Amino acid sequence: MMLTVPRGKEKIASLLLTLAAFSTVLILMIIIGYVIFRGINHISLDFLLDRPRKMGSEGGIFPVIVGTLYYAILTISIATPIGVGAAIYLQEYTRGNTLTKIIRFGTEILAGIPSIIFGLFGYAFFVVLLEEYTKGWSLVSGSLTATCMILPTIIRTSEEALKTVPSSFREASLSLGANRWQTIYKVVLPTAIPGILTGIILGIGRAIGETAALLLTLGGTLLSPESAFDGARTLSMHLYMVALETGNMDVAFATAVVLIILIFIINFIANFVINKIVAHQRR
Amino acid sequence: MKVKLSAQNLNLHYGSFQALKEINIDIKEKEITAFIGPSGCGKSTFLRSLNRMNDLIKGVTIDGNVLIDNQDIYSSKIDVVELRKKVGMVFQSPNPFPMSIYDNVAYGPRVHGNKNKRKLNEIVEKSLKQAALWDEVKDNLNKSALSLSGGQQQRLCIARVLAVEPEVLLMDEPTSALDPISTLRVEELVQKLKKDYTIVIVTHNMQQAARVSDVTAFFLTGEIIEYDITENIFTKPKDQRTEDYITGRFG
Amino acid sequence: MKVKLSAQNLNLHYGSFQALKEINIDIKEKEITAFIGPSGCGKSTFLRSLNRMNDLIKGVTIDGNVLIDNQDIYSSKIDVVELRKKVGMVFQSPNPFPMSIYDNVAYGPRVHGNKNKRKLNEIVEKSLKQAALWDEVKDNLNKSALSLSGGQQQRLCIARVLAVEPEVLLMDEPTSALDPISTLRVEELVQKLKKDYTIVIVTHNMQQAARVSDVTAFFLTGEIIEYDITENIFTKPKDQRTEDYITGRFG
Amino acid sequence: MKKKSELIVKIILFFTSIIAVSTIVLITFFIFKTGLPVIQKYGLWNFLLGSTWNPTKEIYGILPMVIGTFYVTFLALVIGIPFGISTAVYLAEMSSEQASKIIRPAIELLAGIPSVIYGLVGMVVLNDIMRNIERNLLGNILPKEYQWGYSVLSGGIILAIMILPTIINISEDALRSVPRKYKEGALALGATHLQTITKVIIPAAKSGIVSAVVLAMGRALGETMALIMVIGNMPAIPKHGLLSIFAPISSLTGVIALEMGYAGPNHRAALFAVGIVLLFFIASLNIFAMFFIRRGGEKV
Amino acid sequence: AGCGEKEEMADDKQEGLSGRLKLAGSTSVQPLAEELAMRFMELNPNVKIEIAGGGSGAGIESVAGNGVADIGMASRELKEEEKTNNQDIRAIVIAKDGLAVIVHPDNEVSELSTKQVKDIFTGEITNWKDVGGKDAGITVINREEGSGTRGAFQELVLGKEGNYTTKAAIQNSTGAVKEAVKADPNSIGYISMGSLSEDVVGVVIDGANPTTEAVKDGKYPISRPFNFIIKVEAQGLTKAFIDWVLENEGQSMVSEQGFISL
Ligand SMILES: Nc1ncnc2c1ncn2[C@@H]1O[C@H](COP(=O)(O)OP(=O)(O)OP(=O)(O)O)[C@@H](O)[C@H]1O
Ligand SMILES: Nc1ncnc2c1ncn2[C@@H]1O[C@H](COP(=O)(O)OP(=O)(O)OP(=O)(O)O)[C@@H](O)[C@H]1O
Ligand SMILES: [Mg+2]
Ligand SMILES: [Mg+2]
Ligand SMILES: O=P([O-])([O-])[O-]
Repeated sequence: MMLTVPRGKEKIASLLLTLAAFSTVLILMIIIGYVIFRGINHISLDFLLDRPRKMGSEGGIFPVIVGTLYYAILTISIATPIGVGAAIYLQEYTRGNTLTKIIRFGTEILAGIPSIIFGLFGYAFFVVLLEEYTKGWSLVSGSLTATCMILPTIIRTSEEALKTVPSSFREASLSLGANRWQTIYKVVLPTAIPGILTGIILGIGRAIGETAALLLTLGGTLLSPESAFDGARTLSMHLYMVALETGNMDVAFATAVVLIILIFIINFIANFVINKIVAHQRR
Repeated sequence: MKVKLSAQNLNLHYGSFQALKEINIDIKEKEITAFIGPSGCGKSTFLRSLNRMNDLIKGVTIDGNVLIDNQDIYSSKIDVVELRKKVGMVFQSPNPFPMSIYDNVAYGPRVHGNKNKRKLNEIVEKSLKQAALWDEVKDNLNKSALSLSGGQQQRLCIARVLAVEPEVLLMDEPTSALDPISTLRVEELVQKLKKDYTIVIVTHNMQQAARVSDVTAFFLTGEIIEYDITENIFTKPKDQRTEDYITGRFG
Repeated sequence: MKVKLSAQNLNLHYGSFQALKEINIDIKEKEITAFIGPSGCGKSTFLRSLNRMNDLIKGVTIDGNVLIDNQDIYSSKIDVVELRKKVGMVFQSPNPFPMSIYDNVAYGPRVHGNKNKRKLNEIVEKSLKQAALWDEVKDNLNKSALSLSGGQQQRLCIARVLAVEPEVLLMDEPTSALDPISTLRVEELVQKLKKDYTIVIVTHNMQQAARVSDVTAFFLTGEIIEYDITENIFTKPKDQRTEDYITGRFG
Repeated sequence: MKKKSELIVKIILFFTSIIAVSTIVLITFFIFKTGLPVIQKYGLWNFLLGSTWNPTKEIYGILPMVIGTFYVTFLALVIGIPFGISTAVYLAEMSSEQASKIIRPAIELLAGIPSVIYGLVGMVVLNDIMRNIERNLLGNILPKEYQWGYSVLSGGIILAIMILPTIINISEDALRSVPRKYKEGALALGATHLQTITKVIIPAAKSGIVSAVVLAMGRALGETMALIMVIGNMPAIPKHGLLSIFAPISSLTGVIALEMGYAGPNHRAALFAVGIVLLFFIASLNIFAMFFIRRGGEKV
Repeated sequence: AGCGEKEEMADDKQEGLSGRLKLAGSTSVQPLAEELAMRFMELNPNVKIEIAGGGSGAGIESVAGNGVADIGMASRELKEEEKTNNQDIRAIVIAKDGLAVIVHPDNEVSELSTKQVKDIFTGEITNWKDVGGKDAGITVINREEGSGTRGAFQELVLGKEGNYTTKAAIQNSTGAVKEAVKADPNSIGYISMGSLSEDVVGVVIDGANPTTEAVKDGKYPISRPFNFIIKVEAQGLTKAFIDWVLENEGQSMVSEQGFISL
């Protein structure tokens, strides 16, 4: 949408802005393209289904995929109820009193804390102090740590989603004699669900991409986890360890490809579901 | 006729701003009462204080009484949920829920514990008929309510309220978002409903007030300036300000 | 008097919705022309097509001609920036920039390359005086414009336009966001400006049109129904619809 | 009965909502509990301003890491801000629908790429390029230890890419939320598009843009994995003036992530103390941001 | 692959063992421990062994302090502070890992003495010509502070008092050291022998090639212990597992994995 005929300085400026904007696309293509170019050849069914050998420099990554999925599902099933619950409380039950201000402030601060600090905390609290319950380095410890990390993301996006539900829906429901929870459960949440799902997906993405905090809490075993109290290793961790401990870049890049594909798949499914829901509501 | 609703010395503040000043009014059963007045004069605010919808807004303080069937609705003994069941409300712009037509109408009965499928079907049909929408939607009850036209949506909202079987119907500019034809249909509907319900309607449109209501209250900056049978208000207003307003000299 | 602006068979679509239909009108120099009509009839749309402000909106298509001093403003030879310099605009709600009073008024001259401090001071003073705001703000030129009252803000916006020395002044409901006293001041101002500018003013308020304008155009659903000197429109309208509208029978 | 279940729901929701805050308290508590004794024993200034980090000999001076962290963050901002804001302006003001359809998902994906992947690509591709530049182009003027690819500059570039989405998204929001009437006002006065952007829209969006930068800075300060993989982790203070952008450095986050595992008890406590310092920087930044941004907002 | 021969060993003497073991610690020991554990679990289906990383320090701490693990893995000796603070733990060597000193394949120097290596890494020797090479500055590549490998190299080569040269480039992993040496013809670094590959050259030290045999024979001087850390009084499954590791089958798996058996 060009508003005015660009002339002289205008032309140069708009050219520069355009270049800047498209360079983000270029950077993305270089990064993803390079990773795929380096990694794709190493991927085979064997690689996906075999167990790693020699610190992962040989063999496959099956237990790592299992570990990643286990970890992602566990994390999200802990973080979702808490995050969405908190968002509901903040949006629907409070009227911006001091307490909400404190909670919001806390959430803000939490969002800014670097993941390595979460790692230190997760190690000291979940791994060491609560060892009796979490069994030390384990999926539980890692997922709880990750939950703390992604909570702000889920709370914030869910809050935004709840905010966009027109207050006329709430008023209509209440004026029909529904109580507050009925109103939330039957009208507000279903309307907000696409936004909330987006938040959850962002959360999963962040959880899967995390490495630093997990190095200190998840254990990093190369065996497949059999319960939530076993240790595990995620693709991100594996990629880091293989690249740095063994120097086998083929495996590292192949793992990176799998990681990227996994993130794509999750996003794709999520968008599909969200679109379905939205379409259903508008039909 | 019996007095259904009555406000006594009602004052309402939003924070420090006084939106209603010493409102006194008796609203009679099975009559249509219209509230008119320039924008911001407190019509909606007053309407919303009749079913405690203002409870939702931060910083609202109220003194004085609102009685329904001689019971103070602001007393702590009142169950707000029951009150709102009894005093239904239709809003300025149609606000059907983003679900099917059927579910919209069944919403009220369901939250009040009615789970019987047959019974619900009956209620939905009856309410949609009352709201003069049945014929237009009966083959598409599972369609999303959002796919209806504005006028249909507003009638759906009316059906939705009727399904709860309220005694009083509060309508806040129910036609202001509608085209003239839809407006007409809603006005007809209101007239029809009058025999079963006590109706209070807020409108910006003086012609509308004149057409549909039995009594009219004229609001100005939070006060009721004049309250009389509609004909009197429009033909021989007692207060100069009322006259100025209805002749379009300000507002 | 000379024709300053003229529209010929102007049609405008928002996407597939036709907002203006075959508009033909000649606006004369140094007269005040008022556009009236019910909400959504296309008054703003037409006004904005006179300085190509509709270019900002996606999906707008236009055919027909708009001439200013007999030049087609939609021709590709026209420099939109120059056009807008010549055709100033004042908006419905006051929109001063979030900067000082001085900078607001100096904004236009500055973007047009005037950097001379002395000269700018003169322009600012003159414009504020023309807009009847100088006395109220002369000691506080560095105060944020947002700290002014609504009426002052609107006059500031007028001063801001005057500083660019346009030939035509388009005003889209310039007083609708103002209180009665501010409204009066702006109306006086418009009358005063008439001797130097060609003014087009959109208003919802028929009294206002009657008070300030020389000629009035009545719009309805995208068409100009009637266009005549103001007195005629308000005392002996030729079209039934005009009469209905000005007597408040609809809208 | 209905009332009662309502109350229970409310109580449950209330508890979920205070978990985030409690986490902050717990984090602070645990990090301070382990780390504070080290700072007390060693002395705050010795700890903060000591230029030697040698845990084997129980020498804990974190100045090199503090400098490294801020250096690389600074570089990232210098590279990222112009790019980010330009992109935001383009998207908010000039982009056609089709262009947005390409650029926006790209930004989203950039934000979604895990930091280890940035690290990996940085380590393999970027550092290779840097090494070539350092050896072949600048071989004569660069000191030997600045010639092996791992450098502040690599870290700065990688970080800049990683913070781009933050800068772009928040600035774009800010630019878009500038009321349309300002833009119309300016255009109606005959300002060109560029003048409207630079003189009205950007100033009006200032506080949003500042908050974008501050948030991006927070993200950069806290980044761990990508940095470990590209900056060389050398706990030394860079010298040689401008040439020091080729210096290998180490970061506060990196030292924790790398050394936690191997550390004996005293060393580990020292790493928690590094955590305290990091937490302090981040918290000050956030609080500054909240304060500044709110003030900025009021002024407009 | 690798599990074809499990049938024949199935009813070994360990039969009847059951329970859970948790190992944690050094990431260098971890892969070996995982292979050992996998095998042990095949032999004893009722035993479950979980292995977590965390690093040598964390491994020791996890046994000594908080009891997170039954067996800690460490690629270094216990530090004095760790010994004095925790009288109730002991270290058991289960394997050795030789450290190879590596240079670029183009480097003329292929043999060094321990003393020369020490002087290079402390910064006393800075030019290849002083150790028989061409006239070029030496790029020393060191591991990061706190690395188990670096700690071992310090003890084995530099001694307690020796200080690494501050001019050294730091790499934070075996892989990265290899990459760095590959990239610079004048560089020198050290890595675990198990990670040697063709693209770098392991220098002959004191006349001995960096091979497992040489380490075993005691000819090659630079090797570090892989330790299991346990409570002094550890019994039952912990003991059974360690005993098995120290016996024939365990030790042959150690060799299989490229480490040096006892
Ligand atoms: N939530 C609120 N907080 C503060 N003031 C409010 C709030 N809602 C309304 N007001 C103020 O109370 C006054 C009465 O508002 P109300 O909505 O009742 O007017 P109204 O007569 O319904 O106007 P309209 O015809 O425009 O709907 C107005 O001045 C309005 O600004
Ligand atoms: N950006 C737009 N996109 C699509 N339709 C539009 C747009 N702007 C206006 N319209 C439609 O064009 C018609 C004319 O709008 P316009 O704003 O010109 O009316 P108006 O006479 O100024 O009304 P009002 O008195 O309410 O300001 C309306 O039906 C409106 O809905
Ligand atoms: Mg209202
Ligand atoms: Mg308009
Ligand atoms: O994992 P490390 O063996 O280097 O302690």
